[in-house]
Amino acid sequence: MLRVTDVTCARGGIPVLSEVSFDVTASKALILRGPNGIGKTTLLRTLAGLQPALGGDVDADVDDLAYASHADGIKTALSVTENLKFWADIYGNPVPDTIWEAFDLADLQDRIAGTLSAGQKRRLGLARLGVIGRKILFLDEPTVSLDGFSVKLFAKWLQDTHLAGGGIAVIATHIDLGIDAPELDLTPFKADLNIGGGADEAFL
Amino acid sequence: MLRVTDVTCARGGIPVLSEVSFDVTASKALILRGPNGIGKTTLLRTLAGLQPALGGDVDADVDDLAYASHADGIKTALSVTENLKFWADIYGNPVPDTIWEAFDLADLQDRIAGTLSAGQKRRLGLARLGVIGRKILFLDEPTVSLDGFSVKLFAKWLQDTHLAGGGIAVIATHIDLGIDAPELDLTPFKADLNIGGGADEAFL
Amino acid sequence: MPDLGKYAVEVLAAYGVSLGLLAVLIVLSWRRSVRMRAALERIENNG
Amino acid sequence: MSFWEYANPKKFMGWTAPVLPYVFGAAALCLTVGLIWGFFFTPDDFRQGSTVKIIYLHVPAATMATGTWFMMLAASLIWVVRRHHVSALAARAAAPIGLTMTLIGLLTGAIWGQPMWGTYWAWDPRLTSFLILFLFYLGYIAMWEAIEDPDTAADLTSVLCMVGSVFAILSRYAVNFWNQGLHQGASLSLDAEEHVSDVFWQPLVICIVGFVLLFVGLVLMRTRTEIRARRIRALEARARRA
Amino acid sequence: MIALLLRDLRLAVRAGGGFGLGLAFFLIVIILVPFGVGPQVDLLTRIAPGILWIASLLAALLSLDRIFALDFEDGSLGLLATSPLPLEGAALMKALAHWITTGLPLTIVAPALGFLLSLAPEAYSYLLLSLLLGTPALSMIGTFGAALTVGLRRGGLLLSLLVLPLYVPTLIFGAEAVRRGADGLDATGALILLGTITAGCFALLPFATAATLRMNLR
Amino acid sequence: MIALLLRDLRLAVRAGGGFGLGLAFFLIVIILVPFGVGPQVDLLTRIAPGILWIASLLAALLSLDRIFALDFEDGSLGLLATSPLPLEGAALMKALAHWITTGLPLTIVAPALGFLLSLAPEAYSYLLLSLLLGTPALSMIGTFGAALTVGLRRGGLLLSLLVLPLYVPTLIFGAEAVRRGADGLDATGALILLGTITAGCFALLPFATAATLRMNLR
Ligand code: HEM
Ligand SMILES: Nc1ncnc2c1ncn2[C@@H]1O[C@H](COP(=O)(O)OP(=O)(O)OP(=O)(O)O)[C@@H](O)[C@H]1O
Ligand SMILES: Nc1ncnc2c1ncn2[C@@H]1O[C@H](COP(=O)(O)OP(=O)(O)OP(=O)(O)O)[C@@H](O)[C@H]1O
Ligand SMILES: [Mg+2]
Ligand SMILES: [Mg+2]
Repeated sequence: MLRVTDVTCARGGIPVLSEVSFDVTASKALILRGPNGIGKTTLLRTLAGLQPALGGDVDADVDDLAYASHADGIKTALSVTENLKFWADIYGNPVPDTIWEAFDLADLQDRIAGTLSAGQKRRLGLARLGVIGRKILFLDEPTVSLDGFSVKLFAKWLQDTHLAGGGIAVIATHIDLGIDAPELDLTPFKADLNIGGGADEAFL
Repeated sequence: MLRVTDVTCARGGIPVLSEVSFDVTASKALILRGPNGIGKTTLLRTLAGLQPALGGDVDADVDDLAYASHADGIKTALSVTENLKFWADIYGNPVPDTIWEAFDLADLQDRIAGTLSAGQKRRLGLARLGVIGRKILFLDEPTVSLDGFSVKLFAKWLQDTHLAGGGIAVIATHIDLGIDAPELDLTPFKADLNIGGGADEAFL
Repeated sequence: MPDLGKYAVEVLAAYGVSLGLLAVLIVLSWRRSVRMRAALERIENNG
Repeated sequence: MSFWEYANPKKFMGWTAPVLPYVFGAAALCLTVGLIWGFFFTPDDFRQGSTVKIIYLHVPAATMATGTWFMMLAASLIWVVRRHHVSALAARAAAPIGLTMTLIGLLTGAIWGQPMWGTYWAWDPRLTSFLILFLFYLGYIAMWEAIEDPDTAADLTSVLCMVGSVFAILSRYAVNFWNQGLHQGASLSLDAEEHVSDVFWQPLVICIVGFVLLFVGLVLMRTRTEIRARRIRALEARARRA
Repeated sequence: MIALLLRDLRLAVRAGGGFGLGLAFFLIVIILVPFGVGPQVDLLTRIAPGILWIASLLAALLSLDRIFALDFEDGSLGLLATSPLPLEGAALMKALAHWITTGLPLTIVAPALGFLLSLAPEAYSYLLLSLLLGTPALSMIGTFGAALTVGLRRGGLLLSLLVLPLYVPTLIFGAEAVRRGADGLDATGALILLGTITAGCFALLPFATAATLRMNLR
Repeated sequence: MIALLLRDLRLAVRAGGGFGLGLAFFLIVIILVPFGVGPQVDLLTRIAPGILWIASLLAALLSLDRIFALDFEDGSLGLLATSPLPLEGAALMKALAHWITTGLPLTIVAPALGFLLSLAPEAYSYLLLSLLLGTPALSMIGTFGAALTVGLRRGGLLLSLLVLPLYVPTLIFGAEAVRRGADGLDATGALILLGTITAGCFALLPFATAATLRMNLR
């Protein structure tokens, strides 16, 4: 269960979104929508604990959270298996055998990650999520450069494995993922220019 | 006019696509389709002259070609204007005034590129195409992380400015751009395992 | 064995070091050669 | 049939296989004869005593060390001009041999230096240039190892080899300018004045021939290995795509 | 934590020989010195201890920026920070990996290079011992410096600027130990101080490094 | 071409002070030397010319890897290669930008640092002149080395390994000129040779650099 109450977040010292609130219960996903630059990335990073919120509460166990974006911690000098194995070790989990099927990586297991195509690399980045065993995922445009088939594959994994196992996902995306989840448009939360907070507050 | 005849291209010394042929006449676009890893990026880089072809001919003036992908040569330490100005200077063109409107960058002119959101940065990368004044564009997933509105903006620029001015565009994408152009599926061109060519040919 | 006089250590060390290095080079080259030949045969016979 | 046909990998594998044992045989013969003759059956020098025996290793190794670089330079030029894969691979195969020879030259020289000059190492121009050569070999090998794509690696190492050669010659002059040395002049020159006496000269020549033959044999063997490695790479890549 | 150490070592080896190259740099700096100051043996003997230590320091310095920069750029560092692994442990492992890839091989070859600089024969054991005691401190301090500059675009040179003053005590005691050894004086005091610095660094800096990383990742 | 030069200079200034830091590194190396070799003035005076030149060389070396690496990573280099700008010109501009951000400021402050090392008074003019003549060669050679290693993941250290032997002639003539100046000998020969090296490098290496870049970009 993830409860977000009145979270205000800032980037570059300037408030971007103010007083965002929502709940997501176990086994459910939420899709964040909004035009470029509204603050989706900022919000997700704040919720995942990568940057401090200006205000508001995120009610969830920090050990359940994980954030994923294009910068997905894939080492181009290591093979696909070595990459996944590393993150599995860090989180103290084994690499599930199903992961190769789920992300269509079976043929690429021994390939050096640097030689993958854009979409294949993205699939590897997503597979990391299946390895770390975290319950609450914050996904920032997870399906960028994936083809239609791979998008379906990912949606399937998300619903049949992650959500079905009691997980939660908050996803920012401009594309239709084909999963059945409520959407939240962030446009109304755009921060007022004059609201307080931010690093410069003391000087205003 | 762009005429591609029997082009075979390789990545990592291995042929990926073989004998791709197509023509695109002035003011027309072509959309390349194909699943992840089929070789779209490789083909575009080959056509644009960034890597040598294993065989076949690309019939076009090299001084008309330009390639664009996510790695779009944007310096995060420079401002939006400085970035565009630089590429305009390199190509010996002025920065057209219409560019700010066309890519919705008017409000961001003085922002340091590093502080842009993913979609805003992408718009800046695309704006570069409007500045270099090249006739034949090879675009690799140009609309990644753009919102719906920005995708339309880009499609509009492509049709009303670039193509209308006699330009040509070859676009690899997984998303529907909403422009009216023929599509070419690359799946049938997948290179046969046993075809010759490639750096390793002499050793097979 | 010829009498090397007071420079025995130097002369023998020079011969030892040189022949040792040559031996290392030859053995390494040889080992890699054998390995590659075996690996190639394995691959060619499977494929 | 053109001469370059022999540089086709398959042809190369074909003609080297029967030649190789003879080359190694001849090398072993020369080295055994030369070294045994030199070590057991030559007198001591009146000034240098028994240390003169080091010459049978020092001079051939030093000669081969520079010779190997010239061979690599030639192979690099052939690759750049004609793009024969075998020549690039031969350059790659030769580098570690050159490195070893340089090391032998340096070490035997150092050991010889202690009794002769009273120091293991002096910043003499000849010695110093050798040290620089050693660095060039290291850089060249590291460069080959660091680049994944074999053709790009061949291209870049060729450029390095050519530019490096120019700078190596430049360094040689610079080093002479910087320090006047202790080291012997060219004792192998045909000029009778400088010539080492015949007793040392004959086994020395045999040793040099032995080193040359050993070098040729090793280069051929290592080039064959490199060709096999490339073939494995190609086959594996193809299998992976299947 | 072992997984992180192993990964870093593997990356160091894959990415073009992290091992060989730190070493090669050390070698080359030492070789350049005679070209600069001239070939006189007596002069070289006198400056050898200092130069050997300065070269080790520079060799360590040169590879500092890769300790965190790569992990930062590809997002690994952020992911590590939110992973169950304590960041202190990660910092320690990073320093260890750096030492294994630079400090250790450097210590092993240093005697061979002392040779080129005509180091006094008595000094070799002190050289070895002082490097063994001192280079871990260089790695740990460097890791801290790398954490300070991790967010900055190519903080490489800023990093050097910040770290070099921190290296001064280690350098002084290290070079002093070797110099005393070369002159036949008692070097125990310098060696003990060197050991103390290293122990202190490893006891305290992982925490400072982790805290710095947390600030930089915000 | 001027646009490229200006952009590179602007980036150097923005990205945390390309100017100040090359210089700072030079300063710190010079300052470390007395800590390493001990404070005897006569010794320092003797090694000062060599150390000053070696420090300049290392300062130049340290910033080489950014000449092309950043442009390669963000795709600018590929775009430049396909732009109307000849790649030879780009190589030349890159070398020039590197010299303006490191060699030039370093030359200007070198006399002040010669002071710290008690450089002989007669040597100052030779120091200035030799650095002015020699540092452009260091930048150009370094640019070539950077082009060789640009495709490699963090080729930084390999770069040092490749470039340092190429620096040897420049270093020898440069340091020799200063040393002769300090001893009151005639240094014209060394200075002329230094100038010849620089001229030769600028005449030939841009082509080698451009060819190398083309190979690496394929
Ligand atoms: C580390 C130290 C030394 C190095 C790197 C070294 C290197 C060389 C080199 C490069 C050559 C030239 C071979 C050729 O012409 O191709 C050579 C030849 C020779 N060296 Fe040394 N040397 C060293 C020490 C010594 C010492 C200490 C002696 C004896 C006192 C010595 C005696 C000779 C002789 C007699 C030759 C033959 C001269 C000739 O053929 O040019 N070397 N050495
Ligand atoms: N070194 C290599 N060895 C083997 N295969 C490789 C190597 N490098 C790349 N490939 C393969 O070449 C193929 C072509 O890649 P490319 O990037 O052109 O695909 P793409 O069509 O652009 O895919 P995407 O839609 O994911 O961007 C991929 O399947 C990739 O895995
Ligand atoms: N230093 C800064 N100064 C001013 N505005 C900034 C600064 N840094 C970021 N911003 C702005 O903050 C906003 C939020 O950016 P964020 O990356 O969160 O957007 P996003 O919703 O993820 O967009 P996208 O869909 O394009 O990824 C953007 O409009 C961006 O321009
Ligand atoms: Mg975003
Ligand atoms: Mg692609």
